[in-house]
Amino acid sequence: MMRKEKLLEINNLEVSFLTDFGKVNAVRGISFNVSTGETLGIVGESGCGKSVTALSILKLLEPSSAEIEGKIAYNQMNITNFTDSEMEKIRGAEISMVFQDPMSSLNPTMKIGHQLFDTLIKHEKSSRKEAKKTVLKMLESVGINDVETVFNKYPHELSGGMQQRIMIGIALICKPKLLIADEPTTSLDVTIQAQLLSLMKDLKNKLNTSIILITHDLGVVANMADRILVMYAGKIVESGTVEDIFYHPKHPYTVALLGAIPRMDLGFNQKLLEIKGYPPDLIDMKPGCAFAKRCMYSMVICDEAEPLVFECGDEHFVSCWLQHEYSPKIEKYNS
Amino acid sequence: MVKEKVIEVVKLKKYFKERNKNVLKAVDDISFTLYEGEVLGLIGESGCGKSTIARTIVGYYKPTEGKVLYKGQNIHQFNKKQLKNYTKEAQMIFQDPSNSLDPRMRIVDIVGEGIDIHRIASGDERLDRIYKVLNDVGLNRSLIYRFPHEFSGGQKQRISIARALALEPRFLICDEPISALDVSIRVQIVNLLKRLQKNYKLTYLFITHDLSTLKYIANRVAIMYRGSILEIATTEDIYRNPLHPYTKVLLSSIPIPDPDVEKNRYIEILGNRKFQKMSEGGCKFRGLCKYSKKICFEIEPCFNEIDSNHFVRCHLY
Amino acid sequence: MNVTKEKFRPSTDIYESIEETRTIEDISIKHIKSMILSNKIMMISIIILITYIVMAIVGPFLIPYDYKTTDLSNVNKWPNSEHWFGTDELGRDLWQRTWVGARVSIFIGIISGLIQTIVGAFVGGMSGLLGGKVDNIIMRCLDIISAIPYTIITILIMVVMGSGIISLIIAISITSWIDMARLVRGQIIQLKNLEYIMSAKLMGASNLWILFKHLLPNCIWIIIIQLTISIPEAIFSEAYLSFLGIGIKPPMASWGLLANLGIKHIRTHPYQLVIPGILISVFILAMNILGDGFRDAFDPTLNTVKDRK
Amino acid sequence: TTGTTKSSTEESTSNEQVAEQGNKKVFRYAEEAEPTILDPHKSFNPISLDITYAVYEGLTRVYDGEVLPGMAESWDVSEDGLTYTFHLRDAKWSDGEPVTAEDFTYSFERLFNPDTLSDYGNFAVYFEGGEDYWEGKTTDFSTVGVKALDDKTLECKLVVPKKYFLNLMGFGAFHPVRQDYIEKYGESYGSDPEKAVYNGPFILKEWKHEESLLEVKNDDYWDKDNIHLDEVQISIVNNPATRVNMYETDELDFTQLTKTDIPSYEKGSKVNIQPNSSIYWLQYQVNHKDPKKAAFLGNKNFRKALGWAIDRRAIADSVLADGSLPATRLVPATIQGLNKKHAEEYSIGEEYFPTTANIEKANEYLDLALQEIGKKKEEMPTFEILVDDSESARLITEAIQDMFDKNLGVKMEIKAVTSSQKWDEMGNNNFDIMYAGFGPDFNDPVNYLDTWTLDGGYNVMGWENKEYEELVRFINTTNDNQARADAIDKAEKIFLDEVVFNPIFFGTAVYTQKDTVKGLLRDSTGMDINYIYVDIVNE
Amino acid sequence: MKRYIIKRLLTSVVTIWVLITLVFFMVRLIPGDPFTNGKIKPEIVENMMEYYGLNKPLLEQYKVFVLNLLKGDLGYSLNYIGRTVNQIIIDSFPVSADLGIRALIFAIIGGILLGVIAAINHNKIWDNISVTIAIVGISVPSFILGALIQYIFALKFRWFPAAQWNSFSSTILPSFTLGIATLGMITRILRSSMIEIHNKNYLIVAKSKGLSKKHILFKYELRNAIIPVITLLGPTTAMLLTGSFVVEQIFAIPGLGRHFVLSIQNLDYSLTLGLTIFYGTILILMNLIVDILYAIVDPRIRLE
Ligand SMILES: Nc1ncnc2c1ncn2[C@@H]1O[C@H](COP(=O)(O)OP(=O)(O)OP(=O)(O)O)[C@@H](O)[C@H]1O
Ligand SMILES: Nc1ncnc2c1ncn2[C@@H]1O[C@H](COP(=O)(O)OP(=O)(O)OP(=O)(O)O)[C@@H](O)[C@H]1O
Ligand SMILES: [Mg+2]
Ligand SMILES: [Mg+2]
Repeated sequence: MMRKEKLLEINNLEVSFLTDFGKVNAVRGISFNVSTGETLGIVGESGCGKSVTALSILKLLEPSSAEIEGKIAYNQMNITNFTDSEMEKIRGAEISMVFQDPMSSLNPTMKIGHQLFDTLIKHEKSSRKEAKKTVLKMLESVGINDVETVFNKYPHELSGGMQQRIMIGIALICKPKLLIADEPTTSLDVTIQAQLLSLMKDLKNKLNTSIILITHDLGVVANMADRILVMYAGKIVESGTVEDIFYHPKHPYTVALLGAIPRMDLGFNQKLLEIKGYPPDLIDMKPGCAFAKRCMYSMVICDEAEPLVFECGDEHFVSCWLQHEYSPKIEKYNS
Repeated sequence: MVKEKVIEVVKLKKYFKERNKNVLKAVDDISFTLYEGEVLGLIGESGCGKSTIARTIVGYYKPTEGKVLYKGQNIHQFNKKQLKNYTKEAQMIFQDPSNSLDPRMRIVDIVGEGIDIHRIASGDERLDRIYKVLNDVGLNRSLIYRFPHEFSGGQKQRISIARALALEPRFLICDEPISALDVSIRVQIVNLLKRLQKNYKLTYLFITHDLSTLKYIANRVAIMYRGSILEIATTEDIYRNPLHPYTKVLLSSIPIPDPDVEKNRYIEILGNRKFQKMSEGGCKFRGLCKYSKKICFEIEPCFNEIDSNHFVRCHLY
Repeated sequence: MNVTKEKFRPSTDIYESIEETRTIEDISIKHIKSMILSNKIMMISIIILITYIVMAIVGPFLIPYDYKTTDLSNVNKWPNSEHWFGTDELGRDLWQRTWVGARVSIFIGIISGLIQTIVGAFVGGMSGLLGGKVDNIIMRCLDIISAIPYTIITILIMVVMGSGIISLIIAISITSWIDMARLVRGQIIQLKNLEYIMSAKLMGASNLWILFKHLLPNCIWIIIIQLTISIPEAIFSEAYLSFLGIGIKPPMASWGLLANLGIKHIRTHPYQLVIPGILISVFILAMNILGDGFRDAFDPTLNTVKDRK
Repeated sequence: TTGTTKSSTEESTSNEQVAEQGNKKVFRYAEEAEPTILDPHKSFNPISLDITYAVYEGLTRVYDGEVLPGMAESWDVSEDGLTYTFHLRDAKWSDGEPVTAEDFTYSFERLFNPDTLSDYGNFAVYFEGGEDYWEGKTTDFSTVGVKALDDKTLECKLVVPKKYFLNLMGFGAFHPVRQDYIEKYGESYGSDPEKAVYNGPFILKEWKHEESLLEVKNDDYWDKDNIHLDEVQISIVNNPATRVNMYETDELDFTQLTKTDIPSYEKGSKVNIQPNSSIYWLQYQVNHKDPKKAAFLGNKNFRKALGWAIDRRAIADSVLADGSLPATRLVPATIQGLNKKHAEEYSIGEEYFPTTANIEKANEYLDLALQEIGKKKEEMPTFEILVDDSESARLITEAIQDMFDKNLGVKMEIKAVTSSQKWDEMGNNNFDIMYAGFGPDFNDPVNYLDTWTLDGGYNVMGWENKEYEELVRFINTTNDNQARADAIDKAEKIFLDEVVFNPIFFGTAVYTQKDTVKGLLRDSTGMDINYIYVDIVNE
Repeated sequence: MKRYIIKRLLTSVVTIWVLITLVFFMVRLIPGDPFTNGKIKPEIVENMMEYYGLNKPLLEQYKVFVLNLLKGDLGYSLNYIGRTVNQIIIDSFPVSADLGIRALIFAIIGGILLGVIAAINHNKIWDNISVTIAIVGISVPSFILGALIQYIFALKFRWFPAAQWNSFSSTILPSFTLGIATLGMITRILRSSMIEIHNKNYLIVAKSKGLSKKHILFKYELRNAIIPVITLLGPTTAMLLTGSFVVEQIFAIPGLGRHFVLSIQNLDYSLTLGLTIFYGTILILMNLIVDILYAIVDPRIRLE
């Protein structure tokens, strides 16, 4: 297999928010990379820092409250210290993002069409007429009926799912090299979801676009992703190819997560397992594994030391003391 | 045993006027009934009018036609006292968590708002109640003095669930309450809702796109398409024996969390989605239906009871 | 940290529910306090305002003159070691008049501010919230009040009540709240369609609840801004009122009056305008900065913890 | 805008304008308000008068206190001083029609007709049969002693001799109007330049309301050789400081000055100070309804005490600081007497009121008063001084208030109201002490005395002194000028002695003008700014 | 929309009617009469009162006034003899409106620029500078500011004529004086309003699209933040268009503003009423426009 070019490299990214309660360590030193044409799925606990990671790639966090450390390189460029005007050229055209919360992400006083328009005019410098054509086509391909009417509507006149599709349209309209999709299909019914996923796949196949797909829908990940990062409490606990994660999960959290999936194909009586306990409060994190308190296999060391990263396969890394040679071998989870 | 009707939606219509004088029939002549202790799942295409129904039921929108009865009384004609009671007993979880949280309120006050409004508890008792619901939805109690913008999408969604539960409602409308949650918390919430249903006979109208989760919680499922209900039946019937072509398409498109299955699966993308202005009358699904016949273009099918309690609106049956 | 084998025994400490150990305190007040304390310009403004109040109280006792004693052999004297701010055209000490005037003007400012926040915000809020007919009626009433020439109103107050502090307060309050009401209404019309207002309504919140818990807190910024920009108006309209006999009685002074008298002297005795002018402007500047600071302090999305460190 | 008035430093740039303007002589000044109307019978405010004086001419013209022939070339006065026969000259209206005696009879008729609502209609009582006509008892004007003997001869018959009758004939109210114009424009006669016809040295050409007026020389005027100006541009500028600024920036040739401007002009010694015959005073409620206050205010010595506690010099020099003079009497020095100014012929020093406060004497009077009243000083109520809302009135009363307090320990409060309200309170006789002022209509002391008779304009308190009334009646009816002058003096002294009022100061007009402006007159009565004979001379 | 406007216009008529009724009786309650001035004889005053029908019973006067008003006749001014109120308004309004519009344009452009500058530099030096300028605009009343700039720019520097209204250069100082307070208010309000929405999600999204700061500011933030400015501009426009007494005084401008003050001082009842109707109508229209603009600017707002 040809060595793929690394489009995005994140090195030891740390993001913390300064609040009155203390420092919220939302992202605590994560490193990963995305190659050209690759789809990277990120899954994890709600509130574990996925969106924050995505936002910090585009440098969209408010510098007055967020402290960002670490190195972000895009296309071999270190963009960590880029100014806003330098970022303008990258945002939208090179890297674009689908935001998690479509309802508050659309400008309430601007017609839908114009919100898609903007990006085109800015980056493609196309004429208004051409741009409108492109916009209409884009609206159509994200599954909007009656595009002409919707073009002239305002966000509050659309349903949640329609707004979400508009967000996807906005992100795709300039055919970015890297698409960060933060839960892009949560409010879409399965048929439209399927249509949009295939749209993204098309993009990926035709233009070799890389995708970072953040989602809770493991079915979608299974469908789309080449590689998966599993995050927990601001850290990457496990990463590997889809197969690695789905068929050979190593981290107890990953295992628990997979066990909690309701599956259509398993009949009505599948018992859904929740993970007992609660995620940690991210303020002033103590050393040690953040999952330890909820982990069936937790050991003394888990509370004391940050787990090391163990390589379990070609691209399969896991950050858990259970992989340590001293660790008692547990007969692994039945899967 | 006669089950008590909690909500009765009768021939409900909600039209929106568009700028170009067209009328958008967001909800077009829908009737259904919710019995006490029942969970009715409402699924359907995005934009088909689910949220609109929900909002009309709680009184956010005035219906264009038809009525919504709560325990036999039209909710749009409530007097003050009835309204107060209704607002206490019926709660709604909004689809959009971030816009439905007051950005200037701390979480305690957001979650405790209902308690404060109805003067249910105060002081420590109030706090305890707030802690309890937050606990239930898996939120750390140390977060209570934070503002909404300091939360992640899933956390906000859980806050709105907690807010609705804090009032101990009798009837709950959930508009995609779990879409932004990771599977483990999703399970936790589903289990919680189920527990409440069992223990307190709570009634839910559960709107979601997550068919696999719906399977675990709903007693009955209604399938909506462009403002109308196409099929309504018990969960088992729907999942085991879907009748309407649209239901079938829906069920077949659910992604399976298994890369091998998923990657080799042929996903049926619905026909040509290109929008055609449809003339009035006829089946709403006819444009995308692979079984559509001539009659589908002319006469709107009526609601037929195919099985006991299994209704479908299709000319095939 | 050494990794030893024995540490790999199972931990007992699992499945801990979130009985949080850290104490959770309600930090709303603390937050605002620290926002204020950390804002340097705002602290300076507070100090300035306190100085004004202190000076208004003790200033007149610092030199042995009187705000009303004329000295016609000593008119229009430039500031000197005896008369720190000089004397006016009747030979009265301007230092005294400035600080005695400060009492009047600050009082006026406070009164007009109170009326605006209480009446203006409430009426505007209700009008915007209730909408429809009520709104139309209330707003048309405001139109009527603001279209009646102010002079007529004040003269009638003067005629009915005579001069004095009460008629002064009435004259100020009768119209000062209208702009506030309009601004708050405009804001609320925009806010009331938002989903969180709806969700409160669905929870059974009464109109008053929604107004005080949701809408007004979300308009607090405009209330603050309008307050700070309307205070100079109030201060100077007092001067106008005192010319009609409603305001303070001569020979009492006020800032507005001093500025009014001072403007004639810009060619020959500019200090008579410049001193009160600068004092008023600094006062208002400080008020505005304070207002901005408070606005920031009340804004949860504005995180300045970083700046504070 | 004018070539001839350009200062020499700007000579070079102004050349073109000179050519353009054809060496027009233009005089530019500013009035402080819009004239209410330019109908001689209805314009009673000084601003309207300024303008009507220039565009109309009565039988006579008064210039600098002197009576000159106007429309009447000459006149005869009968022995008893009751019949005046005016011989009109061949003058023309601005539309070319001749000015006839009929025009005057028509004008007098209109003036005296109560329906015209002229403020000066009551001048009718001077004429034979005029009173009845004015009061509406008859509508037949032929009963009134004004007759056109022929086209060019006008006869006026008076009831009693009036020394100042010829002055009066130059006064604005007696300017002629023309019947056809009045009938055509009715109510709006004189509200626009073309809605009137003129016979004065200038013609009103343009009137931009609230902005400016433009007068041009009347080429048909009989005395046009003595009129040098081609144009008079009058701007309406309300604000004194703005007028000065416009003068400074060469937009005006003349400007009034306020006290704050004076110091900066004094160095160039360009300040002209002209007493304007006005007087300002405090008047006392001698018949107060409230017995507590009446005890004090009704007491002559108390009023005297107040009068002696006022430092008039300080007020004139420090508060007003515009050349105003301390007033210790009623009739100002500018008013014409028998042969010289009245004040020269009958001088009054500090017998009645001092120029600088005499604290000792004031307190003596106060003690005396307290004795008479039988009350202690502490029992004295606080009095209210009623003033209008003008700034100078306020300053002066503030100064006086402090003087009363410092010099006598008498407490006063100042009640400032709008001027219409002040007139109302005055009309209702509802004040303790009032600050007021007055300017005369014509140049005779009786103007001042008239105001204080029982039905005089300012004597609302109902102050009554039989002898004073008698004297004024005599003054108004006698033909013996010497006896009249003596009576005036006597009446004034009675009035001063009664201390119904405390005179404070005599007003002045302060102004400056460009060096090129020659022959500008500031009349102490009548036309305030008399520019009729002005010439613009460029050295 | 059309129905809404018609409904509002109908209520406006009622509003104006209430307004004039109130003012009609209020001005007559003011002590004094239009004619007494110390010199004029009481009998003449009486005659005048009779001539103008001012000594009739109030209700009768009111009836006459309303009947005339229905014919569009506001009557004669009591002070400016021979001029009708309509004529006075027609003469003076164009100048006031001209000045007002200049001042408005200056205030709106300047205010928006300064407000935007302040908002994007929140709590930085440019913010402080803009705020200071705005506050000077607000806190220095026009009677001082006008006199000062006249003294400085007309007298000292000779850049502009001192007063009067006849050339472009003569319009600059008065427009500035009249507009600066509004400019200050717009700046202050816009600044806060923009800071208020600064952290809204849709702005972050706009940023993520790579739009330039300027574009976001003017196309996204401004529109969402402009509502309070519109609110403010409604009554302010009515006020500026109908002139300012102080500015007209200082710069000797023949506008309508002076009449508002002088007519009451002179107790010129008919002129006062005429002006009140005129101003009231403009005010009500402006506020109607404001309400319509609300719905245009923010489509979520429904006209009720
Ligand atoms: N402005 C902020 N101030 C303080 N804490 C914040 C802020 N924004 C986010 N956080 C915290 O950072 C953590 C990570 O948030 P993030 O939005 O990345 O979660 P997420 O992984 O996207 O979760 P979800 O799946 O629920 O969207 C959360 O615990 C949240 O509480
Ligand atoms: N306020 C409104 N004004 C105009 N049209 C509206 C309004 N609200 C909703 N609509 C329209 O009504 C239709 C139904 O919307 P609704 O929000 O009920 O859909 P939904 O079923 O909830 O979809 P989703 O699953 O995407 O949230 C949509 O076509 C939408 O455009
Ligand atoms: Mg997220
Ligand atoms: Mg929805």
